[in-house]
Amino acid sequence: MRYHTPTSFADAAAIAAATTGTLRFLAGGTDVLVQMRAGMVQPDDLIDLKHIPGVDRIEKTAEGGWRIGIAVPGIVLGGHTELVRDWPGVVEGMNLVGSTQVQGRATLAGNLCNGSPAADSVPGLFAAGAVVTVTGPNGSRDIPVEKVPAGPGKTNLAKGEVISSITLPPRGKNGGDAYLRFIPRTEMDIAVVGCAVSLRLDGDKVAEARVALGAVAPTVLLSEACAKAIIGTTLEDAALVALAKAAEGEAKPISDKRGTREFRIDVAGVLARRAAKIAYDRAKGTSK
Amino acid sequence: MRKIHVTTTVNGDPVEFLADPRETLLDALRNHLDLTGTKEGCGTGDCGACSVTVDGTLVCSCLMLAAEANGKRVETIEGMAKEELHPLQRKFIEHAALQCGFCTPGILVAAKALLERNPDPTDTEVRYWLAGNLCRCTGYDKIIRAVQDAAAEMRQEHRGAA
Amino acid sequence: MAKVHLWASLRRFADGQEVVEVEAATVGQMLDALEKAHPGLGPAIKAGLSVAVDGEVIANNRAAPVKPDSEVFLLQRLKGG
Amino acid sequence: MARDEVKTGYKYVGTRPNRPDGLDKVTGRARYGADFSLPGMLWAAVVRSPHAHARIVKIDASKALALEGVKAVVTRADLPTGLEGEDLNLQDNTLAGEKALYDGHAVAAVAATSQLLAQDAARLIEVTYEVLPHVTDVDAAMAPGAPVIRPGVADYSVPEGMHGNVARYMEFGHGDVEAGFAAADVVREHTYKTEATHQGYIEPHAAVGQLGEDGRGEMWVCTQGHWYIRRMSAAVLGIEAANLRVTPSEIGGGFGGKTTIFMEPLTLALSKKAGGRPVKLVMSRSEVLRATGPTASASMDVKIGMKKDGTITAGQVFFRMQGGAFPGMSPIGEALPCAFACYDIPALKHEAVEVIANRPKAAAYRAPGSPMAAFAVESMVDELCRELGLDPIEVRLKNGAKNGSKSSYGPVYNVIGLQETLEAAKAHPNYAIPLGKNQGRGVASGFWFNHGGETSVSLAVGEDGTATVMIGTPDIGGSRASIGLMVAETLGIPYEDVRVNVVETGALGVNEPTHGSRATFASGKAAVEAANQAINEMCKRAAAEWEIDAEAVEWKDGAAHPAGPNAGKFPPMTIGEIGSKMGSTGGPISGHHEVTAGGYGASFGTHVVDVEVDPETGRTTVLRYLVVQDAGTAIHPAYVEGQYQGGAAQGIGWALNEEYVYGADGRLQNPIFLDYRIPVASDLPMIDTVIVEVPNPGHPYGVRGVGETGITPPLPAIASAIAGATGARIRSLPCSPPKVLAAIKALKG
Repeated sequence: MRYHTPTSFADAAAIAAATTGTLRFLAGGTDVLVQMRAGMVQPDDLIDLKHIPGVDRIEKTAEGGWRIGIAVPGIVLGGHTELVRDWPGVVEGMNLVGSTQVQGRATLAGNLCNGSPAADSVPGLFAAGAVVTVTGPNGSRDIPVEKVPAGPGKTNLAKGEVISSITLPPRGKNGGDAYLRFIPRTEMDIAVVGCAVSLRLDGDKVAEARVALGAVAPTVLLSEACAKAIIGTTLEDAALVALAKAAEGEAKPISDKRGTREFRIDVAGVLARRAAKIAYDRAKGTSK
Repeated sequence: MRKIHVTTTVNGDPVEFLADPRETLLDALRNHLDLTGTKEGCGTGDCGACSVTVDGTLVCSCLMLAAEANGKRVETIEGMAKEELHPLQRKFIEHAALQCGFCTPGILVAAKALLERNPDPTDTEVRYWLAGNLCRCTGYDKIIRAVQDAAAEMRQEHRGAA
Repeated sequence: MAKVHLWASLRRFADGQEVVEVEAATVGQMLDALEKAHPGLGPAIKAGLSVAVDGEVIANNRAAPVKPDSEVFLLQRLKGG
Repeated sequence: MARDEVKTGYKYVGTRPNRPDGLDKVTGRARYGADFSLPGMLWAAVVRSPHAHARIVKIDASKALALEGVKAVVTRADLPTGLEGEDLNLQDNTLAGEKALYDGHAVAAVAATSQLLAQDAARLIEVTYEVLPHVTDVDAAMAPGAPVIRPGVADYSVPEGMHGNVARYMEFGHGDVEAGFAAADVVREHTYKTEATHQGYIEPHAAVGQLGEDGRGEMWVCTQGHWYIRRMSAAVLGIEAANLRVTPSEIGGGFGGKTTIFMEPLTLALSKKAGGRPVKLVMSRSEVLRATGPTASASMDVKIGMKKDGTITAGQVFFRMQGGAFPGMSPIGEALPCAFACYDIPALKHEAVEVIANRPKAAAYRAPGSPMAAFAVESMVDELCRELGLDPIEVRLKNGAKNGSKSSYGPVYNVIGLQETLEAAKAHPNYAIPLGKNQGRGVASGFWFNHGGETSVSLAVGEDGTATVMIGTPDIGGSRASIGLMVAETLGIPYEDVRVNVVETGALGVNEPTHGSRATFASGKAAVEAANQAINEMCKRAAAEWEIDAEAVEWKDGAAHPAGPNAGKFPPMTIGEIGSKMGSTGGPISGHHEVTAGGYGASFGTHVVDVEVDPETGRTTVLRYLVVQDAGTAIHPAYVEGQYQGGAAQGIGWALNEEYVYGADGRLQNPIFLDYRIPVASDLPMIDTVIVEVPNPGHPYGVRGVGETGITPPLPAIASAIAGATGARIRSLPCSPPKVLAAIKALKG
């Protein structure tokens, strides 16, 4: 295995484009090293992105959003007061990935590129409408985050392409987001179901909403049906019932060692309701 | 396979070694530096027995390549006691917070990192911070008590010093 | 004579008897006498047995004493974790 | 030194001093299995079957051996033939013969100059398999048409006409069960299932072995019993046990799983092939989960009759247990006698079969068999209590075994403490705390026989008046401390003046492992005898010095005293004075004791747990947990509490989330701590403990052994608490959220 430490994304993309064998990028490493250890992947080339200047930074964009470097670990996201104030749901999703130790290494970009439908940080990014900057041999382009995952373990990035930053839009006024997941223990499990809700209020009414479901389909799902169920409502009981029904309808999960199909469908509805209420309260400013 | 020359600091000592690019920091600590106090329980970041700090951040050394440690500051269980035992180490013995002792180095390193960030944690905060450190012997009860007793003593000392 | 209680699925090797009386001063003598009287019990004894003599479980000690009025129960060889 | 409230008036027994190995274990200095290395050492890796059942057609290691730095490959062809019985089972499990019998079964091993190189080489060993039909579930293995995994495996006990996968059969009981059921007001009958779990010690198996051309070898290994490792490894390799010296490392947990061999002999076989270079082999976690440990899975029919006043009139069980692809490994012989051990019931019938399936060779796990049996029987007792509106502790007090009760497995109990644990649980404040919405309380009792076994201990008096004790039972949870306390008490010298060392096979007679809750009981008992022998000798030396009869000398407070009015007036002669002069008074003073220790006393416990269940997700939170258990005498109460808490935590894991999940392909789906979900710190509350002390008359300090009983009650107690919280009874462990939610939904219709 060749271990590369490029100092620019252009160099990283060039190295990646030139490889012929198995290639992996290394950001936090919390997935790649596990796969290597298990013998699932024996990379010929490993490109460590952490030597590229700026990858460990969180910056406010000119528009008032946040640009997050690809090597910013969960523990740093969680410690960033302003970011947490704007996007608590995104951060809490990331902070649910693994243990305290894993939080010292794991990154949003890595969690996204691992391509797991159960990735805890991804529904929050979907709901937030995050934009991903991708750098390849022919330069950089911005794509909506929901265009990245292609299926379990797969992304839509082309050969030689690498995520170079993730940008969250400006939160603006009267907005709130939340992420909830279901796991059998209190910590350390992969999500059996996850749900993120981001919404904006106009008075007591939901004016805008984005709802994302995790672990109920081959990729994280952005659900328009769920969003529709609560837009224009005050999240009264009927709206919550409609939201749960919509989430159950959107969920197309499999049965596996972590949960049955039926269970995942039920819990998708439960989590959608619960996450929406938290997001609503946050938008109202009645909870953190 | 070409090896990588790694220069780093472990428990304050400058060290260098040659690592296979696939070797983890845990492998390097144990097999190149003879620091076997850091344990491997799973190799997948699920048990925390390999906990160390790198530039002050708590990590699983099994989830980091040895090559990534180049130029970093690594702290392991072997560096925890200075002239005297760290209060956590002493309280773990006094409270019988270890049975087999295999998870103990990782838990001590993790608990120390917690108390440096939060000198007065609640039991729940201690439990969630240590959720990535599996212990199969104790049921965690005596571990939580030992961490809290050490924290109380450290707060007392801190006040005494101030 | 010590009374040796056989577990139910052993009885078919001892002419259906539930209790076999044997002359023995030790667990070893008791097992030898049992096998002599009922050769069909040989495989069970060879596979390893624990016994309880007057309430005390003896995992594996042929020298343990058996009294003339002892009540003995045969048990499968016990393992511990 | 803080003293606990004990009735005995001991000076050291019952105190909580620091354990002697504590310092090494908090500083990282303690050396565990993987922490040994030797000059010139090679590393090994194992090739494992990816199939649940397959004929091994061909093994081609040529590509691996062609790698520079690869020194040896071993396959079954390198092991001797002609083994029988359990030795053959052990050999079959060390390396597969004609067939691989489970996913993860070792097929070949390779040694190379580095761990990575050995792993690379293992990937290059090409094994050709012919896949065979498999079965992994215990009930499926008993179904008509199930593939017969090991034809001819049944032993003498199996009657004609049983399924070809049945390896052993057992039946016992007493009284007339049909009459008993007829006399009951309510008779209920259900099937309960428990899935296999793993001991889950955090330290993977590890060994360094060295074996020369002369057939002499050494091994450094993490194990609960190094004499077992020696005997079993020698048998598998066809070498003389006496030529093998085995040194136990510190051990990172065992719980029964490290009482036998798995890959250890491979280090020796590879070493011999590599010209005697030492070979180190450390299992990965997935190897540990796929190929070591687990306990049996069980399917259990239970029928119990109860009168309206709570009197149990009869009980009947039929257990089916699979312990993997090897006969003799399921704990039917323990599960059956444990099933009703907590009760005094006039009519009982027990039956069990051991079933062969394509799973790893089961190993002992903390009170083997007892947790499953308790889940079945204690769950059903709770169901009857709820149906009849009876208090579960009162029903157990009414039917529970007492001194003089005839046990469910035959013999009469002499001195036992079940009733005392029930009374203490009833009186505990936890039992009176009001429950909220979605909350429930579960109660269950549990039992373990405890064990004595082959034990050899020696003790040497030091010239400075200290004592060094050599024991052969590895210290897993503080037994050095408890044995040190008993020796200090016996010799009358400070605890700090007693050193307890766990020594290698060359330094003592044979010892059984630290298993069956026997270390503090049996090594302790032998250490006390060894100390008494040294005391006798010290009294003789004092008598000679004083020129009086040895019988006229008595030992107290660490010194020889003239006893009685005729002995003369001499100032006491301390152990330090005797020790400093022993070279000139007859030579070194030591004591030793060898025994197959009897006199062990059964241990009973009662647990009370409160849970809250999320009715929308089926997730269970343990709110509070109480363990009450009879220790006999708690030598070091902190480590007794630790055993209670640790046992409870393992039982909670088994009840809620731990399980072996096999796919349709017969492969283990969750061989990783991410998905084999043992409790983490945030899952558990503080675990309250009450140590009941009904001293065991068979031990000089009344010890019963405390390690195992604690894992038994949590399985039924948790399921019963969930039933209380939701109305839904889970009869198949684990009570995982999908199962609980489905049961809640089924209730709602």
